[in-house]
Amino acid sequence: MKLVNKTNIGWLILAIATFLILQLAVSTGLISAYYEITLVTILINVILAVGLNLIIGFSGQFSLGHAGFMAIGAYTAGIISKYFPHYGGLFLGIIGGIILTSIVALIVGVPTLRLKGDYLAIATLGVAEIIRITIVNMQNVTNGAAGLSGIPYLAKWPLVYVFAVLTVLIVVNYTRSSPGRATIAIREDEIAAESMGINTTKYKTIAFVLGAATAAVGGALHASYFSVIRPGDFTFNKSIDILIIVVFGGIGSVTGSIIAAIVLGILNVFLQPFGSLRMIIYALALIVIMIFKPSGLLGNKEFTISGLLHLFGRKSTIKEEGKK
Amino acid sequence: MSLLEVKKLTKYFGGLSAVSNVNLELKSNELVGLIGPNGAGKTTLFNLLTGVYQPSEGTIDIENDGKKESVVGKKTYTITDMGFGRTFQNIRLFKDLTVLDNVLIAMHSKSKVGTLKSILRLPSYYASEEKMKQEAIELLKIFSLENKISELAKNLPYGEQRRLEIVRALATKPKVLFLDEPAAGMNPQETADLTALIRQIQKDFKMTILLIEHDMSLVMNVCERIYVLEYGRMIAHGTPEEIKANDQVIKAYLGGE
Amino acid sequence: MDTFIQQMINGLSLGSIYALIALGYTMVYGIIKLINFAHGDIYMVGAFVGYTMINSFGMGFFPALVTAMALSALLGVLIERIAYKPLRNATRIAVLITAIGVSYLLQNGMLYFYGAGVRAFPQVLENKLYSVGGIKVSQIQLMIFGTTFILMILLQFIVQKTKMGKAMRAVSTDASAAQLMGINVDNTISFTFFLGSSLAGAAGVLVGLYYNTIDPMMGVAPGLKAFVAAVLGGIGIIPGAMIGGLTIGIIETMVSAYGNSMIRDAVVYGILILILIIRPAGILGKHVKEKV
Amino acid sequence: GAGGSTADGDTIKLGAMFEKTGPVSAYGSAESNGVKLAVKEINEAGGVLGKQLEIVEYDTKSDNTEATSIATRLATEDGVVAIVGPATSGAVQAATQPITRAEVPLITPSGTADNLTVTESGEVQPFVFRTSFQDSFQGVALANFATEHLQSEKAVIIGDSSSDYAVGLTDAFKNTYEGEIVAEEYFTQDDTDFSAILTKIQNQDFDVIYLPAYYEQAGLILKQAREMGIEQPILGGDGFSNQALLDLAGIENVTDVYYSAHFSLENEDEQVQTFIDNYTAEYDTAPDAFSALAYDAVYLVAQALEDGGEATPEAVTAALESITDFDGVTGTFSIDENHNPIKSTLIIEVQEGKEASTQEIQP
Amino acid sequence: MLEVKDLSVHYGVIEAIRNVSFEVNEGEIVSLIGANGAGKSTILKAISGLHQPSNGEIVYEGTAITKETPKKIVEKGISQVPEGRHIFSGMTVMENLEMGAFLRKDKAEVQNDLNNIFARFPILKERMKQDAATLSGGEQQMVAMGRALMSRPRLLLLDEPSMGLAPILIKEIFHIIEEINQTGTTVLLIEQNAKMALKIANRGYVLETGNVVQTGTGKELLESDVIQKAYLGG
Ligand SMILES: Nc1ncnc2c1ncn2[C@@H]1O[C@H](COP(=O)(O)OP(=O)(O)OP(=O)(O)O)[C@@H](O)[C@H]1O
Ligand SMILES: Nc1ncnc2c1ncn2[C@@H]1O[C@H](COP(=O)(O)OP(=O)(O)OP(=O)(O)O)[C@@H](O)[C@H]1O
Ligand SMILES: [Mg+2]
Ligand SMILES: [Mg+2]
Repeated sequence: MKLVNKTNIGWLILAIATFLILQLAVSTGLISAYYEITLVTILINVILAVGLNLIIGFSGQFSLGHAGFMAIGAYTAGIISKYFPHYGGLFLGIIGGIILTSIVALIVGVPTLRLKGDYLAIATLGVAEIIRITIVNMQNVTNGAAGLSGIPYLAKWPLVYVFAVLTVLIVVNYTRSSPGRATIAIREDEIAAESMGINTTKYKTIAFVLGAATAAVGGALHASYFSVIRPGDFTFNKSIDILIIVVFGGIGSVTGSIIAAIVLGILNVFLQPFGSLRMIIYALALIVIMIFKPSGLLGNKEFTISGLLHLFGRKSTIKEEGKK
Repeated sequence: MSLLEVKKLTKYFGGLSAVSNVNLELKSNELVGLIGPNGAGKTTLFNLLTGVYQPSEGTIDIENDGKKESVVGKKTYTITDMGFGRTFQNIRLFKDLTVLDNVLIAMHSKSKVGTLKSILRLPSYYASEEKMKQEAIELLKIFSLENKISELAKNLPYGEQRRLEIVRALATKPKVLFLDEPAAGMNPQETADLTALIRQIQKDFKMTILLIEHDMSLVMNVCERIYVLEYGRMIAHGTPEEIKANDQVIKAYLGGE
Repeated sequence: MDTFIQQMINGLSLGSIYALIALGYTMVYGIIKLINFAHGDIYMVGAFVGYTMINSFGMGFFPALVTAMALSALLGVLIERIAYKPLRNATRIAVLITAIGVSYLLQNGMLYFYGAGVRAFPQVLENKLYSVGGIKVSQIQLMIFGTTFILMILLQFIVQKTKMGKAMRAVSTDASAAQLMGINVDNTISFTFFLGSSLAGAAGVLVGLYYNTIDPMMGVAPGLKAFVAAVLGGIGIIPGAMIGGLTIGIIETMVSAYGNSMIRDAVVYGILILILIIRPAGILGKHVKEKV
Repeated sequence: GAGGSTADGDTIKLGAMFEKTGPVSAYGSAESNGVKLAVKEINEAGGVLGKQLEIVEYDTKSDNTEATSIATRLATEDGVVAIVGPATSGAVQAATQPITRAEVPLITPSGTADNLTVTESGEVQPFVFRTSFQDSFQGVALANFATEHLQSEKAVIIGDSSSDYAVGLTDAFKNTYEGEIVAEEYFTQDDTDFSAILTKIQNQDFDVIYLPAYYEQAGLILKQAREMGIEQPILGGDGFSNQALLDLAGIENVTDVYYSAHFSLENEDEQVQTFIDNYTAEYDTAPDAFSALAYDAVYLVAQALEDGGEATPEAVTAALESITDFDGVTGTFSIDENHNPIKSTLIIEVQEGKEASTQEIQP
Repeated sequence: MLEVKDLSVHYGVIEAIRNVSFEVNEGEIVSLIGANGAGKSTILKAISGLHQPSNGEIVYEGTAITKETPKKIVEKGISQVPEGRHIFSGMTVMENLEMGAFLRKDKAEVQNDLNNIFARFPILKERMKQDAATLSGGEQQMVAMGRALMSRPRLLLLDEPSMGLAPILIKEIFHIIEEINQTGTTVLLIEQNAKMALKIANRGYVLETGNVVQTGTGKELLESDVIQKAYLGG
């Protein structure tokens, strides 16, 4: 009925247009090998951040364990695609990663999601650490601390782009649906949500598992694109990196996460030449940005095309007033 | 048989018995008041009925298709599904969401929209979404909130927030509606409007309502029967006239003129 | 049996280090509900101040300790004023990110100025070893345990009984109502940071001395452990931080001693999660159901 | 690509990528220092091929994804003739694919995993070289030393489970050691308290402790073990090779300690002494194995430039493959067909903090 | 005693009140009434220094306190019972009451006042050791009232003190307000329950969307038609 409505078409065109522009830029060499890495890093970060935003921003559950789920996805895809070094193997790996991660997320989610706030944060942090240590110890399968190398490079950037778009689509569709609203209600007021007939455990778990599954996708693509993974890539710091993107973009704003991933990706390019000073600059930037924009770039609002028009409209009126 | 039957309900908080040995009964399509001094246990009773707290002792049964079902031990959302709707003494709207979303959320559990269907955006999803929206707007119209559907709940004036709470509770399609001090913080004029509204919804929705309120102009006007709690115990029960004349109630609650 | 007792002592002394850091952590945490990720780094700065005072200024141990506490306290207050105060009305998670920023800044600032290498902390106190029937305890171990215990009692007293402590608690639950009581919210929060950071500074010097090693990243792991300990004991509960810290120390030691040291951290986190599932508000936390 | 374009400029660009911040920044920073010193010396001596060397350096934040990005940037954007770094095996692996695609050689000073230069399937990575010996060589050498010189029959392994370096050394040792391994204990990089595992092994019967670890933890373990009264000899790898080991452990505790090393501060060799003096003058601290290996890596590139006669990555790669008898501070070596240096290791015995003897073990 | 001149307060870009002026004389009970959102609570916040006004002046006993910190204002003897109670959760009833006397140094007198409050609200004595967060709504209101009295204010600002109270207690509260007033405390009272408020008030001001629209003695206002219709429910 409304499958072909204006908004959907608008976003579809935007997604395809972006792809074509990127394609053009890559084929003309405008995006060199180096900027392609930046592009892919941004796209993977989009996948990871949007997934984490679903957990933190929409269901309101404070998870610090995203890196753990990412690791499961990365290792599953890495191992399987080393066995079957072709696209079939990669997809098998991604699907395997999603399934495995979802199972783990379900097992840990059901008992821990009744914890509140920072207690949940600690529990999820613990889960991620347990996952990582398990990987270190499964020497035969995962090659332990030395990690896997020589993973076939199959996830070329267009594939990563497609997955990023799919992830965003799934998360946005979910959040803008009745179950999604139920999930958001839990964030707003758990007791009231329950009194409205919402099975809070169920929807918290759905958001958690869905978020974890997207982390697995991000991890799998990471493994395939970079060819090398080690347990050390999936520490607490990685979870923090993703959390920073989510908060920086605006908690509960999918477009915010996308923009933040892009901004931070580009910032990184600019900061690289600063050597060891760069982390100092980055830290200062983080502090200053949060002080001046504590709710993130977009707050909990979404960037919309109509909103953009509105913004320009308003700006021009301000100008006119200024003239008077 | 009555719609709701509460027997020997007791709740301890540590050594304090906030509700003790309470019996209460609601029939279909009744409007009943629950009054009592501050701290008497009225809100606690609501919390027990809706599964927010678990009773220490006693039974709570609801009639469902001619069968008696116990709600004790059930989760709040199950109890809501079984037909108990409520509002909160301290307003608990989803503050950062729009008025419409507040109502839609309350309709979710009865709408049975699946997660997968929503993600895949099948055509049937759009149909059910549209239907829910229409229903929600219908409800909001009754409370004259239809012009505010895209306002954030927190930006509504106090009185409208109270009304939205009631709409939200109604959206869960309850058999019994528990209202906890709906007129608190309203001025006499607003209270009078609310009184009319409560009467109307009870008539239109053929609903059973249990009402906690300290504003006697509201309680005495709309309630057919009134229960009085004091120190967790039911000290009186009767028509508004009987209650107004009850010495014990006057002494503990109403105060002499 | 002897080994068991020795391991118990090992666990207690490791745990009391976690506890020592966790005390300041949990207090700040309890008052302004901020996971102050920079706490571990203030601890690191404290250690470096102590190091510099002894090495470059030839101070004795106690003057160095006091200087480290004072400078750390000052640093804590400064951080609060500059980085956290503008975010009083922001979401907790936004402040958390700022705290991470401060943490990165301290780490990398020290890295920049002091270099990344480890330094040996000057061994200014003679470390006597007491040995009773084959069981060994060192003087510094006793000192750390004692300090932790005394500080816990002192902090608990300050927070529960003194006027400042009551002001701190009032600010933590409702800052605007606290203002109506005549409490200066800014000063109270600054005081909280002053106290918490001075404890971190003391911990830095003591632990630096005990393990004889300091480096700019030394705060990261204990900071995280202290956070875990604070949560495990019950957020904001001062004796909880002590119990949480000791619990983690003992579990870690026991897993290494009687299990597999390879999976030590996994077991620690596993037990932690189990404890939280059984006691969702931490060991000492009361799971108060919100009054509806 | 843009790789070879520097030949026309007035300087020759040399890429450097190190872990200068983050968890392993101590090693990366030391290597960065070694590189800078070498380049300074070379330039003061007139440069290479008549041109000055220019370092283009980035920090990998101890993050492997960042390493990929930076390796690509150096190889494709900055037009360097060769890259020196990074310090850890993981980062080297992360950098391998981009530099291979861009065909720019990379010389890692301390990436020791066996599979860096030769893949698991036995193919040589055409553009990856190193100046350090590999884990297997060192582990084997240490295992043999334990049996032959220490006459040990029962060993305890205390390893760093979070570092692949330690894992590599452990594996090689376990595969070679002829005696019995009575216990294996592990810690992680963040640990400072080792009392639990030390108390545990104290009651066991063994005659050597094999300690594959970096000096930060090794120093603390030495201290804690000796203070606890564990007196058996302790055997470690080149990770011990830093002055800080003595400071951390306390001189009296570094007794009966043996470790394999690339170079010794006591080495009388003039070249080594000059290096030590210059390094100390520049950075106010004695060099360690990391800085020495990185220093050699730069001189290796310089020699390859001279040998190849052309400042292009192709020429440098080709020249690197055929370098023989390179005379560095970490020994004289040639590069073999697997891109590894053929060099001997020194096993240094330390008593009371002093080098008591050194022994050279040939590969 | 208190003079509010041309007060305007903004929340961001929203103007909550505009050019409001009124005064409270020593010993009076003055009542502010007005519909929801009229800006009554905002005025109290401005007086207590919790929210800086964008324009206008607040003069207390001859000196301007417009820019003073809340602490200074409390020290000068102005105390507030805020809307929505704002009791300190996690602290016992007793500790909450003690917080009211935060700035006082006269320990014996404080103890005395504490006893007076327990005498007024006996239920609080029973709940002395209970976490104030778990009190019923009405009990919390009593704590908030008691807490404000513990500072021995000279000017007491009350924001809807009867909200959520049982009828008998409402009477009691108004009785207490009168009593407090008689013992020398000046009272500025905000109430939805305009009828009762105006009954005990010497004077009253009617606020409508940020403006004072009517003023007079309590009695005059009670009898005025407009007021009858709009605020007293006919
Ligand atoms: N979670 C709890 N823990 C401890 N005591 C509680 C808890 N909830 C309620 N109480 C106590 O139970 C008693 C009844 O409280 P309740 O909120 O039910 O009163 P109420 O009748 O609704 O009063 P009001 O009219 O003032 O809202 C009060 O004395 C309160 O202190
Ligand atoms: N913190 C705030 N941020 C933005 N707007 C606010 C804030 N507080 C109050 N307002 C707005 O200022 C106006 C006046 O609010 P105020 O609370 O002073 O009204 P009131 O007369 O006390 O109403 P009530 O009878 O509901 O207590 C209202 O429109 C309200 O929405
Ligand atoms: Mg109540
Ligand atoms: Mg108000």
